Amino acid sequence: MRLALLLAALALLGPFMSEYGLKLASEALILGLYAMAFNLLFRQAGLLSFGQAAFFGLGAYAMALLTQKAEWPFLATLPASLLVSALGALIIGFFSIRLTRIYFTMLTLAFAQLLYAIAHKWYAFTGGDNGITDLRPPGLLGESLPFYYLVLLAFALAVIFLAALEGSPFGYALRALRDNRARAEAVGIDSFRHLLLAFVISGGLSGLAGFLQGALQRSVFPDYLFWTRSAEAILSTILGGSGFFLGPAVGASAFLLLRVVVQAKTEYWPFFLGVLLLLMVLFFPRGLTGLALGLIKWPTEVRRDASGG
Amino acid sequence: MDIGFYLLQLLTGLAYASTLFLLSVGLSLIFGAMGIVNFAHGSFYMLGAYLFYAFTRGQVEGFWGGLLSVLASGLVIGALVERLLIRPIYARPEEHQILLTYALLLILEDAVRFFFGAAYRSFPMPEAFSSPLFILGSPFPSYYLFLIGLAALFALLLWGFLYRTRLGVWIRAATQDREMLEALGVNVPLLYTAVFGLGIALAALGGAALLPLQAATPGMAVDAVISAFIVVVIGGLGSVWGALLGAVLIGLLQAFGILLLPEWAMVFPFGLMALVLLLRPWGLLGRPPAVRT
Amino acid sequence: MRRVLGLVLAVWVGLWILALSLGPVRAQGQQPIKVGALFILSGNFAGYGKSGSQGAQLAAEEINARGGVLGRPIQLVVVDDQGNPEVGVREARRLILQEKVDFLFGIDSSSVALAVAPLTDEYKIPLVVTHAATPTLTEQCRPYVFRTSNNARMDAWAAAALAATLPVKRWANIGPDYEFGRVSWQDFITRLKQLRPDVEVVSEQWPRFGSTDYASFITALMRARPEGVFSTLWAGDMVIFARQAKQFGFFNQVKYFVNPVGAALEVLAPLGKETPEGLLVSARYWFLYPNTERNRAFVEAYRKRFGEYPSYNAEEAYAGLHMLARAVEKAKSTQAEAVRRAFEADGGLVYDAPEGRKRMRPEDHQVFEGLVWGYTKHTPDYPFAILDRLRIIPANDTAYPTQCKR
Amino acid sequence: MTLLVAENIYRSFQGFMALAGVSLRVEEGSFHALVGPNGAGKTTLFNVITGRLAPDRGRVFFQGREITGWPTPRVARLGLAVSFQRAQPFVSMTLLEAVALARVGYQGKTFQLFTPLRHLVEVLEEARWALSKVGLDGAAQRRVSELPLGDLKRLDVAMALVARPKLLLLDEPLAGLSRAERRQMVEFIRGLLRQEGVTLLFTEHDTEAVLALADRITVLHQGQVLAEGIPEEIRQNAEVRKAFLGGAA
Repeated sequence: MRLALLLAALALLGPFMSEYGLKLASEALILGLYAMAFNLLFRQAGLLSFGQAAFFGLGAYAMALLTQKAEWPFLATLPASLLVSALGALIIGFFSIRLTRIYFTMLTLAFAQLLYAIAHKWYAFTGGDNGITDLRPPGLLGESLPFYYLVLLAFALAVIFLAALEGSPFGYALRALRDNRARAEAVGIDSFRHLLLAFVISGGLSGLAGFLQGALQRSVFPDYLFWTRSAEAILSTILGGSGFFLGPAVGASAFLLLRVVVQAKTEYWPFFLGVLLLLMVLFFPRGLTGLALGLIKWPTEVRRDASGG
Repeated sequence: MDIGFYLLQLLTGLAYASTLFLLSVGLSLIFGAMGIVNFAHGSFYMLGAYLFYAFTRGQVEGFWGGLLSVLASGLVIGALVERLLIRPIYARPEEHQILLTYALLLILEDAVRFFFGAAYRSFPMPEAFSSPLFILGSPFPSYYLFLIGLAALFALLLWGFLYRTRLGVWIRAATQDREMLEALGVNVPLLYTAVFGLGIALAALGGAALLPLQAATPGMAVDAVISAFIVVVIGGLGSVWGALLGAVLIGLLQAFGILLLPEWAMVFPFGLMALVLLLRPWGLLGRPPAVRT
Repeated sequence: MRRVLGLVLAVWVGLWILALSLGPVRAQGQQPIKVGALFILSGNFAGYGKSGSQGAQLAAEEINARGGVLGRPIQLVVVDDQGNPEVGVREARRLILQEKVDFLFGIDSSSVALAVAPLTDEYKIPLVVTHAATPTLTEQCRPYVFRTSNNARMDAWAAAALAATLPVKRWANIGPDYEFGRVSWQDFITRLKQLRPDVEVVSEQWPRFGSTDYASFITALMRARPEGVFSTLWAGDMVIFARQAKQFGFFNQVKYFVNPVGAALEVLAPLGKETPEGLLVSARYWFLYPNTERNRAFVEAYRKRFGEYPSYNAEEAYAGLHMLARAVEKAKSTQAEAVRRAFEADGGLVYDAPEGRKRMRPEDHQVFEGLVWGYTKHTPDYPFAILDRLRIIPANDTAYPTQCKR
Repeated sequence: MTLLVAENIYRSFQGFMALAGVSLRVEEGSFHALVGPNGAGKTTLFNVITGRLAPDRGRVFFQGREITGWPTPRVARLGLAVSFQRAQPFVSMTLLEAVALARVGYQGKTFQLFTPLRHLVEVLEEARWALSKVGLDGAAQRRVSELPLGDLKRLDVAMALVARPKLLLLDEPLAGLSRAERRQMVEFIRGLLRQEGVTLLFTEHDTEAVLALADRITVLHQGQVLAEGIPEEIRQNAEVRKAFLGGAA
């Protein structure tokens, strides 16, 4: 219920926001969706993936290449982006999921960097570091408000899907595997297939975020695949509080806003961002959401529900 | 078939390997002993380069003194960082360590740019190494031989330290069983401070030792940490010999790879890392994680 | 204590969300002409961005000192695009929509320039590029994108024109492995083969852009025994490569080392007295050329203001802003279409910059200018190497035909 | 009908021969105890049967079908449920959710992404049944992380029971329980399971409980079957006494 309230509020806020506010809000929602996709793997299945940029980039490049080279209409490339990034996740997941802990994290990083190098070097096909530009969606979706509603719709559908998934047998199976893999397998839950499906879903949603970001930015570059993009998903999730359902989305918008706000003020924005992250880790491990809930003292019932109890 | 050239290429490969080893051995030591994933490792490598420049003020006479002072200050800085920032989050899950060290990366990059400015800082070549050695007729810089020697020396010193001293035994034991160590009355927190300090000192020394051949740039930390991770993952997280093997493999891969496939120099390290992770995830010389019954 | 810290944090962030989303605050009083400048102010290339922003700042101060443009002062808003295309687009939008700038300006990285360029069509805000060198930007022939400095193809053609005069048949390349490095080599060698069909390529080396070890590449190059080496290594890469190559005696064996971006002060200053002599290098501007009153005045003003010699990036930004001011005065308006016509009118706007005459080609808004090359040489009165035996390549030798394709 | 057959199982760990040619037959409806000192190979045999460990040699059949080398989840879905010696709960869930998930797991229906678990009425009923059987139905909504050890053990058994298994494997069900809890568990096993017609294979040290519960006993010693038979035969068996009681009369 709280979710619907929030989405409705965001929808109503649309027309009142300035052009720049719409662009910022769209990007915040896109990065929020991207962080939520990461948290599906991280919180539900306990997998710390450092390669989400691979799927974010695949989704963006699928859209860019199909619209630029194959003249596909913009929205027609949406299913293609989801498919390509999900397929990428299937292949990378197939190899990575067998590994555990830091080795899984490192292999996903290696795969993402391999894709970055390929996008960077395959100049003829991807345009290399010149990237692919002029990706403004034609017609209505090229305007800020309609595009904001497209992003909000995508965000809403993804978040509702993730909320449903969390309460579904599949969501419980993932958490069972995370809590105790041996016990989960002993009750008939096949760890490889469940984790791989979670990896593919997370990959597809990250691809969706990449698709939207490419359209918002009007261009796609190898940077979409670089490891700092994967780090962004992790930072947003922890900043927002990975223990809370909407934590990553809160973290993503806070992370984006802080970068924009602090960067507008000083050339040494990384320093201030670093200090803030340091404070968060040391004093507010439960993230901004944990902090906010602590401050506002919501009735415990809501808090229990918020943490996907 | 000119043997001379291939020998030369081998030496350049080993030279690059020695720079990679000096950069990454500290990371492997810290992860091995403490299980800490230190994303700021490259920043301490950068800090070492800039501190070396500051201590010697770019004067070539300060070379040897500069190296020692960087090693010492690296130890102190490492110990302080461990004591103040890393200790509170031992019990915390992995991603908190990643976030904290990433925050350190951001802070250090800007601190260096604030104090040293954005220009590239380099250091003149000490005369002892200014004339190249001639190997089968082609010149090979003596400073590279110094680096290869330094890397080999450190590999031996670390090996001796880890396998032949009581402190070393404790450090290796810390990887397997921290509780057992505490049971034996070892002051583990102090041990961790020492290990982290040593790891950072090695990184700082690596940065300093490379300055005569390279240049300190404000953005070098991000690139260095990726190279360090690749070396350590290939060699095996936590194994000092693994870091050496990983460094040598990448060094030789670049030295000879560019003869066959000059186009693909950029992809070699990641390709090798992915291959190793697929075939032997815990690295060539790493130990498989304790199999959970 | 933790609660208070948290509360402060939350309120602070909330305030900003409100400020950003509800719209800009309108500056009152005489409407300044706002120019949003994007430069790289962090990371490996912060040096280039800093000198660029300083050059633009000096120009703005000069313009305002003489009463501004159309009676309105120029207000320069400098932001850090970090050389990242996404940040570039986000910051450009903030400048356009939030700061309500009239023009976008500067941009060091080619990928950022290509990412920001489409916004000029979308928001009808002209962009004056002063550093990014990708020829692709010129080929796009966008109505509101203007480049007041030469692009990489012109440098390559100039290098080829020079190389053709050298007694060299065996050529090799070592360049950074990305578009700038690749395209420059392609343009150079194709153009050189047209001028000297007898040349041959003996080796191509492609180190990763930003790599810190060139030993293996140097030995591989030296083995091929090239007489001439073309390179577009720049920034830290060039500094590191030069130092390592010197150790290998590379510069004794290779007679001619040709680098169109090697004469940047960001490279020569850190190398100082260690710069090998006899390198045939160029940059878009060399502060000791031309020996005119105009140039000496600029160098002196820049040095007095910032305590360092102006690098090519500083002069190009300085000249770019002045040229933009000239166009606005001619157009008598800051409106995009008027400014475009002003740039294109009567054969293209001409401006006498410290480095010499710049003429904007109307078809693709690319400035053509003479390029200065020289051989590095150490002298007692400068802490770094200066250019000796200057070779000037006139503008029409580098003016390749217009190729608009998008 | 013989429910489970383990034929000539060999399994070694870096040279140590945990199982050296062990064979076992479990008849349907029987209560079969697997006893022996620590390190005799009991848990290893369990792990081979449930698929956690593949045998070096030998074959395993369940309801006449060969399942040698099958992965644990696939074996579990055949209706062969196991409850571990060390209870390993799903800490992030409530008791009801944990048992309900186990039910869905055994049915192999965990790939449902859209229907909420709490809407699966049949599953929840089965879960409540299993919890009531182990006397935990009152605590259904409590969080697993707040349970004492004794209850965790019973929850673990409930998670096996909810499968309505054809064969239930209990690995030292009495380990770590107080005297009262042990008596309660023995009662539970004897009374309830008879009623449900469950076939039980269990390991246990407490010889008194084994003799009270089992209608067939297999004695393992250093990876080999020392003796097999009904409780009385085993009690008199000289070999068993020698091995267990150190040869004392």
